[in-house]
Amino acid sequence: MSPIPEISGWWLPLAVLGTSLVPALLIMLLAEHRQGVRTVLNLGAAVVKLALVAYMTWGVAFGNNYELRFGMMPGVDFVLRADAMSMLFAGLSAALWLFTTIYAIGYLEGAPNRSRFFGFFSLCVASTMGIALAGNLVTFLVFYELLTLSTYPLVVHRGTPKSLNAGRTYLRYTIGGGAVLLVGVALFTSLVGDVSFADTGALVSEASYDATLLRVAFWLLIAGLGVKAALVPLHGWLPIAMVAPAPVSALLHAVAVVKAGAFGIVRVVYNVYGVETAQALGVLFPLAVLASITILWGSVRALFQTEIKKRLAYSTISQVSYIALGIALFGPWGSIGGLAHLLHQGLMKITLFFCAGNYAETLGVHDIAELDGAGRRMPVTSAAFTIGAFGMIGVPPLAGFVSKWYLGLGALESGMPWVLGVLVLSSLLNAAYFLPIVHRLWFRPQTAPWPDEHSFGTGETNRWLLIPTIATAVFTVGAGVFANMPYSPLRWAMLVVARVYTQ
Amino acid sequence: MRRRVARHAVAGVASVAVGIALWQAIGVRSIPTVSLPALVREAMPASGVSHDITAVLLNFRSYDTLLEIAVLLAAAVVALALRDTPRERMPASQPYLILDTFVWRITPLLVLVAAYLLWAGSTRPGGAFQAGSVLAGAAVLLRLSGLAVLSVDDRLASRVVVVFGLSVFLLVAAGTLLAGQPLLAYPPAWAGALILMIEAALTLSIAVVLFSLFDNAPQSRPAAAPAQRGEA
Amino acid sequence: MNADRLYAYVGVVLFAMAMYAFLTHTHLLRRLLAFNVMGGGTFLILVGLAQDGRGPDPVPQALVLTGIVVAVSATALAIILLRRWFALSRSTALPEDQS
Amino acid sequence: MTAVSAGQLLPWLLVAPLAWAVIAVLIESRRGALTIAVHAIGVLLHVALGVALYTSVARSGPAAHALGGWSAPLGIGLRADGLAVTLVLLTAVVSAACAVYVMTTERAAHDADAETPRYFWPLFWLLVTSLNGIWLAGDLFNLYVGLELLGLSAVGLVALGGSETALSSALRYLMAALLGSLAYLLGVALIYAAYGTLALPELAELIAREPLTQLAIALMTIGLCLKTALFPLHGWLPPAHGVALTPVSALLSALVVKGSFYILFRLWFDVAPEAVTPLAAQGLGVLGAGAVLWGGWQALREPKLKMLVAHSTVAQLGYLFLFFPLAVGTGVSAAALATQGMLLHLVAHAFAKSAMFLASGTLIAAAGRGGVADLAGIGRHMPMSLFAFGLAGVSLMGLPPSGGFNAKWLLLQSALASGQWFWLCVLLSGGLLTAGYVFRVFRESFVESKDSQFTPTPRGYDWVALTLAAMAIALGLASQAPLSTMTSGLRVMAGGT
Amino acid sequence: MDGEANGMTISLAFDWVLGVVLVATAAGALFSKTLFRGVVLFVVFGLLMALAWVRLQAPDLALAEAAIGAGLTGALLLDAIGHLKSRSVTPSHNDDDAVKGST
Repeated sequence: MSPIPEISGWWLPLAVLGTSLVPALLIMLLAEHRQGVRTVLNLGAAVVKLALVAYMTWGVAFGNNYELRFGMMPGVDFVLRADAMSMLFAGLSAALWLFTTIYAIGYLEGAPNRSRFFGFFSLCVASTMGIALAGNLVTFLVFYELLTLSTYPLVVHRGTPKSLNAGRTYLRYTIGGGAVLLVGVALFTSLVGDVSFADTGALVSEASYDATLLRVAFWLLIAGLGVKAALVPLHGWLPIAMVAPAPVSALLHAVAVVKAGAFGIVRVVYNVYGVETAQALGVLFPLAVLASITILWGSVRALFQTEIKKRLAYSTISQVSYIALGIALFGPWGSIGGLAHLLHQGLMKITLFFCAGNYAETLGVHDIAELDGAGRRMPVTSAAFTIGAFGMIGVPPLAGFVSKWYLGLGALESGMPWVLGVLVLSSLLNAAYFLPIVHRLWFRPQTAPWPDEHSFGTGETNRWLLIPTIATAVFTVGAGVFANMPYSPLRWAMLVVARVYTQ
Repeated sequence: MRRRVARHAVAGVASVAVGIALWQAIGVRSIPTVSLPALVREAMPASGVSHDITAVLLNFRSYDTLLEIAVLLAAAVVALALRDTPRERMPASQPYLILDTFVWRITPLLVLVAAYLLWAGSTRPGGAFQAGSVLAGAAVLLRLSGLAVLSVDDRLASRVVVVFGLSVFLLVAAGTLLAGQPLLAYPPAWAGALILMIEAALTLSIAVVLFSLFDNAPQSRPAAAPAQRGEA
Repeated sequence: MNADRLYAYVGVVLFAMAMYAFLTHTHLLRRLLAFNVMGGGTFLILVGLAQDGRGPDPVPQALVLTGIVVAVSATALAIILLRRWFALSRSTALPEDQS
Repeated sequence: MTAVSAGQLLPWLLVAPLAWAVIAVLIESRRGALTIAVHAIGVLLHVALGVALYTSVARSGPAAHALGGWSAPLGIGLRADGLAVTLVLLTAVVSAACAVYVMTTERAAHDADAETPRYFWPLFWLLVTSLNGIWLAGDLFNLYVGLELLGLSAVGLVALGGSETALSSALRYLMAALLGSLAYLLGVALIYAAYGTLALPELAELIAREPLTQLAIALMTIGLCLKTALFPLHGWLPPAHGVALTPVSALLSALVVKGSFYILFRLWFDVAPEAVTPLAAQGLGVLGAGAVLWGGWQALREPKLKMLVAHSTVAQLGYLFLFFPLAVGTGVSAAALATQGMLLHLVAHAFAKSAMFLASGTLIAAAGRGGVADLAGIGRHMPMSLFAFGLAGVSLMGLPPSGGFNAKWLLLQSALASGQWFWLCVLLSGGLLTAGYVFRVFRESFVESKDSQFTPTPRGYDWVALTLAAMAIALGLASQAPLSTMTSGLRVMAGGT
Repeated sequence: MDGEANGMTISLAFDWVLGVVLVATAAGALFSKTLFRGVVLFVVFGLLMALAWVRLQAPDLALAEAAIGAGLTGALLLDAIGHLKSRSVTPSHNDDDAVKGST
């Protein structure tokens, strides 16, 4: 039996949420100069949260039930619940958050408005945790919108006209997307009622509902989620939001925002409609096509970017859709690939953004053309970048390879062999836009002085920036090499998938 | 010009429509099944007064009257708030009606009429409102003839008189509540006396308030208007 | 037609006519005049239609008495505001009505 | 005191604020500690009474009080059902918050600008009296007197600003209020002619669908819509709410306009559901939609902060009117959902809008000027006020978690349940417009500029605004209990129409 | 019998006349050329209303209308006219549109 007490703790999900909500409010009230207290609060909360999530993951693995439920309004409950799928996202967020927090503390040293920044930063984690633990569509929507609101101050943090304009674009997309999602959720709820997420789908039998309306609701939901997941053609906000500080970009692209969208799609397909019902409704194939288009389009656009962060942004658009693609491939292998990629892409992309931030902070480099010879000046960062880039391309034995391998299997299994072509083409494009950077780093001599170099004593850069970068790079390797260990991303994805399919 | 025409057209259509609708609706009216006059007649003996309108105003529907006095107070308060500051106030205002002697003769008469109306209210037409307004009228006449016998301003005494009627009314109301009765449910034996007391107090306050509404109207000239107070 | 009904009809005419005046005049004193005439019309309708040939009804009469006091309060308040407004702006109409 | 029945408690909610109005007049010339202490006691007493009445009615059902011991129709009845007591409590809380804001000003009044204008307090208490009177009224004519008291004290409060615009706004407001109450009174006259009574419960039994009644309802509806500033009769509202002193604006937008709407709701759904038609309801809905779109559009273009918030009130009032087409001539479940949504919106908007006005006033006090553009760079100096503004904005936009979201959700569900997709589009576009004007303010505040100067403001301002905004948010997580209290016993919930 | 009917006819005729005069006076008050005449007519209208209240068997209202409606309101309005006119810079031959005095 379970080695830990069989508790159905309603307090645990609440505590996970509270470990970022309470610090968020405290930090916002904190005077600007109280840096020590702020750092302790930030890191303390991140560590406690990680511990709580780890404990909860362990419990979920043994089938424990953690649920908080109360009536929010007539006919709708507020539900926080930990199932295997939630822990996938919660674990990713909690882990990457710790790293991003460390990174952000170093990155913003001496910058203004840090109380506001870290306040909303923590609020953003709280939203992500809420998204992970939401037990029904309305609760999901609550945190999905909260995420929009808490990321806006981060995007416009610098207060320059450029960032304010980016913030406006960001809002137009996300608030619009939120409205569409709201209609989708409302329509679905009016058809089916307020149903909780279930492993094999909350729709008991699609036959008893109007299939057309169900499809309409499905596409409304996907459209609303697709904005954050940056599905083409709803991706426009993402490259523009690159004006934000590097930790924010890491957050938007690797963990919080795009993943929230992707995770939402996962929830809708698996836990709301049920993957088998979705297949029966015939909505999976169009979703696969959409995802494939996004994968290729993002990669092609990435090729033409000259700024590091912009190229990474388009790369994100492309890579996040692997998740949607995996889900749309009906069959366990594809699902495993998609879900594993949710974690893998997070690890790899956050590494790349940390590196981009390191180059910008240490050398003042923003453009790819300025990177010549940076490998010699910053070997550790460049090594991490290389790992991340190879992972993205899908070089074995890195994390990205594992995802792509299972996606390939899924393509064959679901009878969509053309997806293999997409995967191959996309990998080639990945190589085409990442390898030149790697080449510049290591094999080109420095031709011009660095635009704005800072010295950090003995290390190549600030230690607060370097440690998280190394850590995530190591995890990228580990997730690939030790893919078969218990609690690895892959194994956890397999656990989830085993519960999703009825047969 | 076009706005003016449009405004007249809209107003015309609206007024004609309302007029016609009312005219038509009155024509097809039905006779109500409830008869309040009968109920009033039935309850008169317990009302403490013998004049039915006074009974309605100060007993059956005394709450309406309480709120109505509050309305009057609201107007009086705004008048006090927006009253000219002593600096803005015109020096001794010149009488622009030459009726001194007439006013002098009529004033005592008006005071007598008011007293009669107040007294008559419990048995015949009359009551606090009529009495109060006659008194106020007398004060207005005096004021117009240049005799400022009364000034309702920021002094405590003025403010006490302004709220006197309402205070008495409220004290009676609170008293009934504290006695465990419904609001303004007078003990039958005292009803007549209480109503007369309230009416007397109201007469005084109504007179003063109505006069203050006249007297406190701003006099200041545009040219001498003080620098505009800060925009909100 | 009884007298009560007749006065109710007079009230209707007064109301409609004064409403037109209220909506078209820009001079605020004229609008106040119109308001008072409208009020008079309403009171006539209230009492006239309630009695309608069945003898006096003290309830609507008491209501009208209340209404008259309320109307004079409102009129006085309006005049005070108008005079203060005039002192500041030299205008007797609302800004949007000044041609 | 032993357990007082809710019925005996009712009149105190009128007597107490009226008594404080009298006291306020008497101590008007005194400033400072005494004034603050006296009114603080009044505010506490009022809140205590509100809480006591609410809990009593929520627990043991509606209460009534026959004034003067004369039962209706001869006398006037007060009645307190769940909806009425909720609004009484809402009034107590919001007015208390505004009072605390004023007291904060008074305490911090070093300079003459910040001083509370003379005679604020008597008008404040008269306003509170009239609101309680309206929520608890059981008689059509008594409602008329209540409406007049409400209108005159509100106009007076606007005029207290003393500036040229304050006076013209007050005059415009007064003209609209007078016209509105006359139309209402004419309706009352017709109703009395037709039924011989003014008591609401009795009328509810008697009213039939016949021309005189329908004309009366129509007249009263028009008058009340004018007083509620329903588009296109809303012209008086933005200047009045925009120019008034900050706490007054908060009171006006949060509570005063709801007074006339409440009467309208009672009239249509409690008193005369037999006499109203779906066509008229659709008409009100269309005007409500117009208000949502036009008000939002105006707010989007408005250069002054408080005017922006005032235009937002026009838009938000529009949502209340979307309720009519969803509740008249539709099924029981759609009507019930719409009722819940509308009532929740009413309460949530009261909290959110008062918070937003108070926060705006604080921002303006800090910036020294009232333009949205003058806020450039204020984010670094006034984070608390901005946070309160933002929380209130969340509720107004209808984003979760907030009372505004729950309200919008319920209205959406009602629109879906009754198959009226049109209203769904209105709800959504309204939300997007709201987001547009709320974030306009944030866009300015987040500008990093070195040269802007801001004066510090009392901390109390922010706490008041934050408390109100937090209530709007909390309502999003706990709307079940207040909703069940508010809707208990309403005819429309049982498919009254 | 006949006499009573006659009396009724006569009094109804009086009511008709009073009604017409009321409307006419009101029209004069509302649409007169000068505001002063309007207000004077309004006072007359108030007194006629008092008469109408007598005819409606409402002596209380007659008293109140005469004292408040005609008397006080009239005084308030007249005083206001005096104030607004005497301070107005524009020649006040037609005060109706003397909305914005030229400075």
